[in-house]
Amino acid sequence: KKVENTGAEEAATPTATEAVTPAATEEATPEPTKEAETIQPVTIEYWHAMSGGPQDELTKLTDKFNAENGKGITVKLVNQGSYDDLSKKLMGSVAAKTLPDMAQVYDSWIINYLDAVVPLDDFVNSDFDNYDDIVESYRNESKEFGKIYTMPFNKSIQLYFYNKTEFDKLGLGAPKTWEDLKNIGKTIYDADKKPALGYDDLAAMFWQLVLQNGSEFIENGEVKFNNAQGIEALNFFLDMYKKGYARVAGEDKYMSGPFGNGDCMAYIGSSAGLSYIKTNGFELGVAPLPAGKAGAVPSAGTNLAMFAQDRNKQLAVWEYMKYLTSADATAEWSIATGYLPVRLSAFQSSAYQTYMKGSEAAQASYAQIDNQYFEGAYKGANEVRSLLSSEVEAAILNGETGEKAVPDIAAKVEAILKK
Amino acid sequence: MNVYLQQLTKKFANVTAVNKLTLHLEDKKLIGLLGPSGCGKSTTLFMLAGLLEPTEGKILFDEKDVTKVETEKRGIGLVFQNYALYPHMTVMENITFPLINLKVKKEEAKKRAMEMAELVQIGDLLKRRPKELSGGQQQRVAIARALVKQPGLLLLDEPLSNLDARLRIETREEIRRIQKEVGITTVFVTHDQEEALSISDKIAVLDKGVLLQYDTPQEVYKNPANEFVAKFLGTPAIVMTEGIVTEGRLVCQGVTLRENIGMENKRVRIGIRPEAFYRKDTGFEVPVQSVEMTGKDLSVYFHLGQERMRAIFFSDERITQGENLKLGIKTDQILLFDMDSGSSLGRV
Amino acid sequence: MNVYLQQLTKKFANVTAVNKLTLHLEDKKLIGLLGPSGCGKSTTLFMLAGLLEPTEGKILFDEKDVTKVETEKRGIGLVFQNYALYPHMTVMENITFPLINLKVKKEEAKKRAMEMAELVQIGDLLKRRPKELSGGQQQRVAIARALVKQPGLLLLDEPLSNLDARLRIETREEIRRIQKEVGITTVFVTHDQEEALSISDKIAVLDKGVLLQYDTPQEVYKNPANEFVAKFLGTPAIVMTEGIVTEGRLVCQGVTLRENIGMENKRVRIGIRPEAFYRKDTGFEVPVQSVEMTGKDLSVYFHLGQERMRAIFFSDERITQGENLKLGIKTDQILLFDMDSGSSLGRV
Amino acid sequence: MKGKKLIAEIFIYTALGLGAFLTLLPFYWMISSSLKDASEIVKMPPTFFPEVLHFDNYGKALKAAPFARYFFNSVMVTVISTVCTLVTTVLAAFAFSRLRFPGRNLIFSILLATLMIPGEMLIITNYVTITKLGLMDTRAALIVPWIANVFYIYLLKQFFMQMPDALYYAAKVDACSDWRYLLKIVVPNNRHAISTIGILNIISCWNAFLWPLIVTNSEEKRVLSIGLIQFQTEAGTNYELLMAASSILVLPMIIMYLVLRKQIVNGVIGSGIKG
Amino acid sequence: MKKNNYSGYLYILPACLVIAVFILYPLIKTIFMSFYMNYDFLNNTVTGFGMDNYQYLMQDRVFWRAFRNTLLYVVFVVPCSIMISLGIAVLLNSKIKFRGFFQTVFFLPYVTSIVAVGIVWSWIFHSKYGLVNGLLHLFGIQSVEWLNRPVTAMAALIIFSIWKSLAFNIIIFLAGLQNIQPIYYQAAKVDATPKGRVFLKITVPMLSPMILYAMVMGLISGFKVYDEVYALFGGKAGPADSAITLVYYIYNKFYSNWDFGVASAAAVFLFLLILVLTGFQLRI
Ligand SMILES: Nc1ncnc2c1ncn2[C@@H]1O[C@H](COP(=O)(O)OP(=O)(O)OP(=O)(O)O)[C@@H](O)[C@H]1O
Ligand SMILES: Nc1ncnc2c1ncn2[C@@H]1O[C@H](COP(=O)(O)OP(=O)(O)OP(=O)(O)O)[C@@H](O)[C@H]1O
Ligand SMILES: [Mg+2]
Ligand SMILES: [Mg+2]
Repeated sequence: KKVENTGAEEAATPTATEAVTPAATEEATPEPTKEAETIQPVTIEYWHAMSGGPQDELTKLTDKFNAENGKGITVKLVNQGSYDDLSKKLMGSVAAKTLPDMAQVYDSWIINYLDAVVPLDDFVNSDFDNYDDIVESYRNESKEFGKIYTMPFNKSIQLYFYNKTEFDKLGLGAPKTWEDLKNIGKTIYDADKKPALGYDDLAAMFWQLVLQNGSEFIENGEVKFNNAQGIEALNFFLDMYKKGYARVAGEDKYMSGPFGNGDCMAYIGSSAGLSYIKTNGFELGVAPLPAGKAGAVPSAGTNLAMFAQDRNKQLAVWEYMKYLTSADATAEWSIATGYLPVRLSAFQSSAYQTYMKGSEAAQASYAQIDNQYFEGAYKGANEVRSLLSSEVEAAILNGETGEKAVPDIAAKVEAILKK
Repeated sequence: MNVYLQQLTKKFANVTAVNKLTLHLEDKKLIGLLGPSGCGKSTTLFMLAGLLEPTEGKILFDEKDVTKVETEKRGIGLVFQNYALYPHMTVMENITFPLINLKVKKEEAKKRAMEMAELVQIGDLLKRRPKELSGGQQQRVAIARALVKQPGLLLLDEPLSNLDARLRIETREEIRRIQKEVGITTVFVTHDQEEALSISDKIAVLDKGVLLQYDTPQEVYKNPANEFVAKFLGTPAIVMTEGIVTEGRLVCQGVTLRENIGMENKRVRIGIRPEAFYRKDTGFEVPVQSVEMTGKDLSVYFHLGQERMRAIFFSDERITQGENLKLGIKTDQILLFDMDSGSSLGRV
Repeated sequence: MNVYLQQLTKKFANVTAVNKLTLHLEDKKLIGLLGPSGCGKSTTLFMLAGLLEPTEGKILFDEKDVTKVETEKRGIGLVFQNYALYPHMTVMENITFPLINLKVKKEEAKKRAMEMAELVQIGDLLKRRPKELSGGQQQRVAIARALVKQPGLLLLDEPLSNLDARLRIETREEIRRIQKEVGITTVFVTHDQEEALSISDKIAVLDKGVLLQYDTPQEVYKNPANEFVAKFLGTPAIVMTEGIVTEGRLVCQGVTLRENIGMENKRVRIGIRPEAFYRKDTGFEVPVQSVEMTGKDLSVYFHLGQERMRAIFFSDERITQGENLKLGIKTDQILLFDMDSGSSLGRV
Repeated sequence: MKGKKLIAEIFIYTALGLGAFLTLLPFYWMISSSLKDASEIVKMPPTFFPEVLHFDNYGKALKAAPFARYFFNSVMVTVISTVCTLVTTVLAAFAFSRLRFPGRNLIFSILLATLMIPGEMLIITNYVTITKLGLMDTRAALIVPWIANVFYIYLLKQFFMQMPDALYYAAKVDACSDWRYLLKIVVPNNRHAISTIGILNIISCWNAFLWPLIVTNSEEKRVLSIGLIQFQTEAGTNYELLMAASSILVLPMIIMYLVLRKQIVNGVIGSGIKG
Repeated sequence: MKKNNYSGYLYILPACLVIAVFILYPLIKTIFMSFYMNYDFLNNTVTGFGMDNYQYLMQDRVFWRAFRNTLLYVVFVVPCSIMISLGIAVLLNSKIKFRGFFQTVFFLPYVTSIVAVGIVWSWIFHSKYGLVNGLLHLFGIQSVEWLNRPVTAMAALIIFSIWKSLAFNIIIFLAGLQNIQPIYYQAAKVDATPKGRVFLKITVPMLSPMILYAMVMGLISGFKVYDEVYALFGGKAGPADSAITLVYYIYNKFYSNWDFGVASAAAVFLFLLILVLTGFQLRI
């Protein structure tokens, strides 16, 4: 998998789609508009990479915006394929200077062309309703390069998926700690000769285990995981793997396949992958990630970036961004797609609360929202990530120990960071 | 090896290329298969080689019915009309190819190939590839390749057609010599009657897939079975005209050519070969229209009544245009044919 | 149109295919280009056609230097040795193709093509494609295609080689007739000396790219410029032997062939054509070794001293093996050649 | 003798049969997957026959994008591009095989050298070029970069070179210009080769994905293959719909192939020439 | 005939124009890019020229792994594919029953979507449920985790690629076979040539231009392999990137890592590599 897809992003419409009635919440009162510049009717182009259910929902939201914004703003959605395709297209557009007015982006992309991205600080300061309502880790991500370059959009988080039927049978519950993971692994292995832990994303696996073990991973362009905690973290999984308690996705590509098939009893993967889990005769359990010395849950998903150079268009884009990040919209979006709302208030909205009652995944997501972290973008981030994936996988496959692998990996990562 | 063709027939979609051909190719004889283009010569040969399956009829090699035997097992040599040299092999490799197939040792094969190459005068081309040879040279390689394995039956499909006249004669004499030496039954396809006459022990004349005559060259030339054969053999060609037999006299264009012939009165086709004329003081007199010298021969054109005729003399004969010539026709050299069927009525 | 070849030379990588050829092809004449395989005939023709660029030398059409003129603009007709028919076109389309290129109207083109097709006897094949024709039929289509546009210069590269003997003679006479009628200068390449002798106004004999003789057929035959030409022309071939001139007498193998010849004493090569022998009671006597009949001719083999010789008679001559034959040699028909250079020393 | 032949035949048919099975398998897989439901499709071991035939997948797939318009665009782009490609290819192949001009071999070598560069490197530069040419989001952008193909030129040149020189000479003598020779002799005699190249081009043009996606923005300009993006995401793939859409995409090609198979296979290399 | 026919330029103009703009120009740009230092893609500025990118390549283990894998790939795929497709083409060209059917089938992959093919093959190689291991079981051989182990992943990739390249080669060979005049086989028959020898001495040499052609094309596309890797391993380069190929490397460097210089240097390296190995084979 390419680096960008840390989090998996796309989920089909949840099975039980509720007719989302945008219940008027307390926040529905429109912002008392300041002495805002007037916006001329304009069409703005928005490049995205949403398909399937999320695309339908995005279209729905956008149609609503187009119909109701009252300022003559028309948002034109352009599907640019996968994230990879979109990334390439943006790359070309940067060079050809034909960027769209706005697009879905990862920080690891825009770090290469920050000059072309319009900082949003002024807009946020002058014309945004309660920026602090945005989930903190998302705000941090947006400000990663100093200024606010993006607004969060489709956000996902990792969850612990388990075979509830089997767990119940063996008297197991969702794990809270690493120790629990080990015990579950042993119990299940003894009973079924099957593994009970897998990760969709091995780079994320290593990263989160290191954080959970109380160390930093990479900070300010420096490697921080080359220490006892790092080694211990990797050894934790390597041990599990060697004993047959854990496995990697490997040929199955996503853990959802073998998991749904009953070949693996639990795994850790993105909330966005939920709709791809087709359980084969068992009940699905979803829980927050177990914690080590600390809680650390990787979050992922793209943000919205503004490229428009024309002031009028910028204003229009901003209107649209405000709309998409509004409590109503983000709640509706999340309910429809399984992504997480980007506002705390959206979590509290009655619609979302109703939804959450019926969704173990949403509960689990919400439960760990404060433990979220994002990996951060820096020069070479993608390379580091693909290196991590393949090195960790190599360590697993070659039966190495953390003592040997971690310094090795650290050295290679350092080399990239130094470049 | 005696080869028997029995009622051999080959039909293509809409052509009967060979039609009920029965023929005995005698052991150690060289048989010429002669006929105009498209008469079925190649087809016959290919059936002998086993490359075409007869529609009907049988082929026997001695007593053995080989009609269904595969080519590889027939032990024959074949020279194709269009060479069929292996373009990627050198001349040497082409010639040794059949030998090596027969598990002849490399050195031995090379030796025999060299001999063969010398024979057809391509000894200095052994390293070239077919593409680098002129047409004639290619044909010679093909001959060498067919002969080198000393096959039991040798089939030659117009093997000399691309050789120049000189080499053609030499090569055909070489083929003849080798054929006699090795003593293999050989079928030699040609549309060149002279070639057929000169090297064949027997000639089979075909037309439209039908056998017209099968006999020694002399016989075929002197006693053609029908008009077609008469016309096809001999160069310059026989002159055909019409005449009438009345009371034992053969009259043509008002001139009495023969008397006292034992034949009832009827109209007949008359064939006179150019060389049958000779100067005869008591003969009929004709004015010479034109004279043409081709090497050793002198063609003299004249009219007998309406009919344009040609007589041939050695080129040292002094005959000039306009001159009056007194001619006779040599005994037994007037050929008579039936007006309708064209079949021979004998010679007078 | 008069065509002049001046010092025409063509070198390929390692062969000089044509070497300083100077030749005047006279207007309205049919010139035979004769020589053994590989002597450069096709190469010469291709240079005339503009398909090969000469390495050196010039070609003039009348006064115009066409050495660098493109083929399309030379206004020539060409029949290829290997047909070169357009495989995807019917016979009719093949024949009309040059006319249509020349913007002749379709109907007119068709009419002319039909006439041409009749001429070469393929009138009933007009709808077929080349693949569906026998070799001979293909060649005839090619001839029709070259002739149909009545070119200014007609080039024929062994146009008859795939025709059967009968048709070959007919077609060559047709070519001759048309050539005379249309009155175009024609070059006719052949390795068949008989063909060359019979239809050419003049013959150019080539060997290894060098012009050996250029003269009328009679001259070339009777007065060959050198031994090669003498050997190349005439069938059956001339017999070459050696002799000595002593005191005006030409002696060969102990037999005095001529007396009173005005030549200093020396060894010479002697050439005697088979037809030069005649029965002469006062001649030398030889025993007949073997007799061979090929159509109208009778070949008689005998030894003159060590030398095997052949005499030729009409086949009605009664000569049998073993018989003693008294022979003379016709006047002026003994050809003498220089021992070293092989060039002619005249006839006696 | 008979036995040997039988063994040989068994071997031949087994080999061919196995090969055919392996070849057909992906097709079968595509179609059978397109008829499964979402949970069956990820089942292990896979089911060979769909438990229930879900023809509604096709309906769903078709609804996911404006396939009718895409289809029309695909046909148009493919046809125009193929015609143009054939024209440039035939012209160039003819010149390189028959006409002599200074630098011919050098130019051809340079062209051949371009075969060695991975196409992935070209995309961004060409994207910029297309933008600069003002062709962004036009059908021309889908067509123009692909109407000359070195590989096809090379292929066709090989075919053209097999034509005997004598044919060209004959045409010259028949006062036929190079242009007419190309039209009247070369093209008809190589029609199999040319149509084969046309078919190769149609297939690659039809299936092209990344480039059409990158140079178009509007639905009106997009082509069928882009429809497939609807079913693939980073977190997973809706295989059943993807397979249904793939089947729809591939179907016209298969039909074309089946119809023209004889054309393609029989005597690809103008076998009539040598006759 | 004129020695030079300048109208030739007109004939090649359309093709050359397009190729110059859309292939040659990017190629040249790539070559330049490979020597840029600190290339700013956005603004198209460089601080200088140098061999840095090449130096980086030379010490990058992943690059060498990609290089080694690519060589390995080519060395196995090209000859195997040619031999197998030659065999199939000969069989298809012989007098067999259902010939039309088989011909149709063997050409079909040409129109298949790579997605479907990749998915099916990754299933065929599945360690637990795959066809290959199923067959191995029949012969009592233990399961192989084809796609999960670095060594076998490469093997699986090679097998898959051989399969995938067959159709094209079969087309080429069949066309070549049909162009061999039957007269040569007749001559070989007359010369009593054993079947094997006919194949080796007549068929193969007569097909040699086609074989050379298939080889060169195979080499070129083999060195540029990317799609097959992507399709078989579902978007990665095998377990722990063990099956990474040069183009995969280039692609990653270019599109994921924004390392245009290194990507270009690798592309130039690949370009020269192919050129040296095949360029001289393509007879002009
Ligand atoms: N494969 C074929 N299909 C259909 N007709 C054929 C085939 N081969 C030969 N013929 C026809 O059969 C007849 C005899 O052909 P064949 O090749 O035996 O003639 P030929 O005597 O060898 O002539 P040539 O002297 O021109 O070589 C001809 O009319 C020819 O057109
Ligand atoms: N393209 C070529 N390259 C090299 N040598 C050639 C080429 N064409 C002809 N030759 C050589 O030039 C010489 C003359 O060839 P040319 O074709 O003119 O002979 P020819 O008299 O027509 O013979 P044939 O009667 O066999 O057709 C031969 O030795 C031949 O090998
Ligand atoms: Mg024949
Ligand atoms: Mg010649």
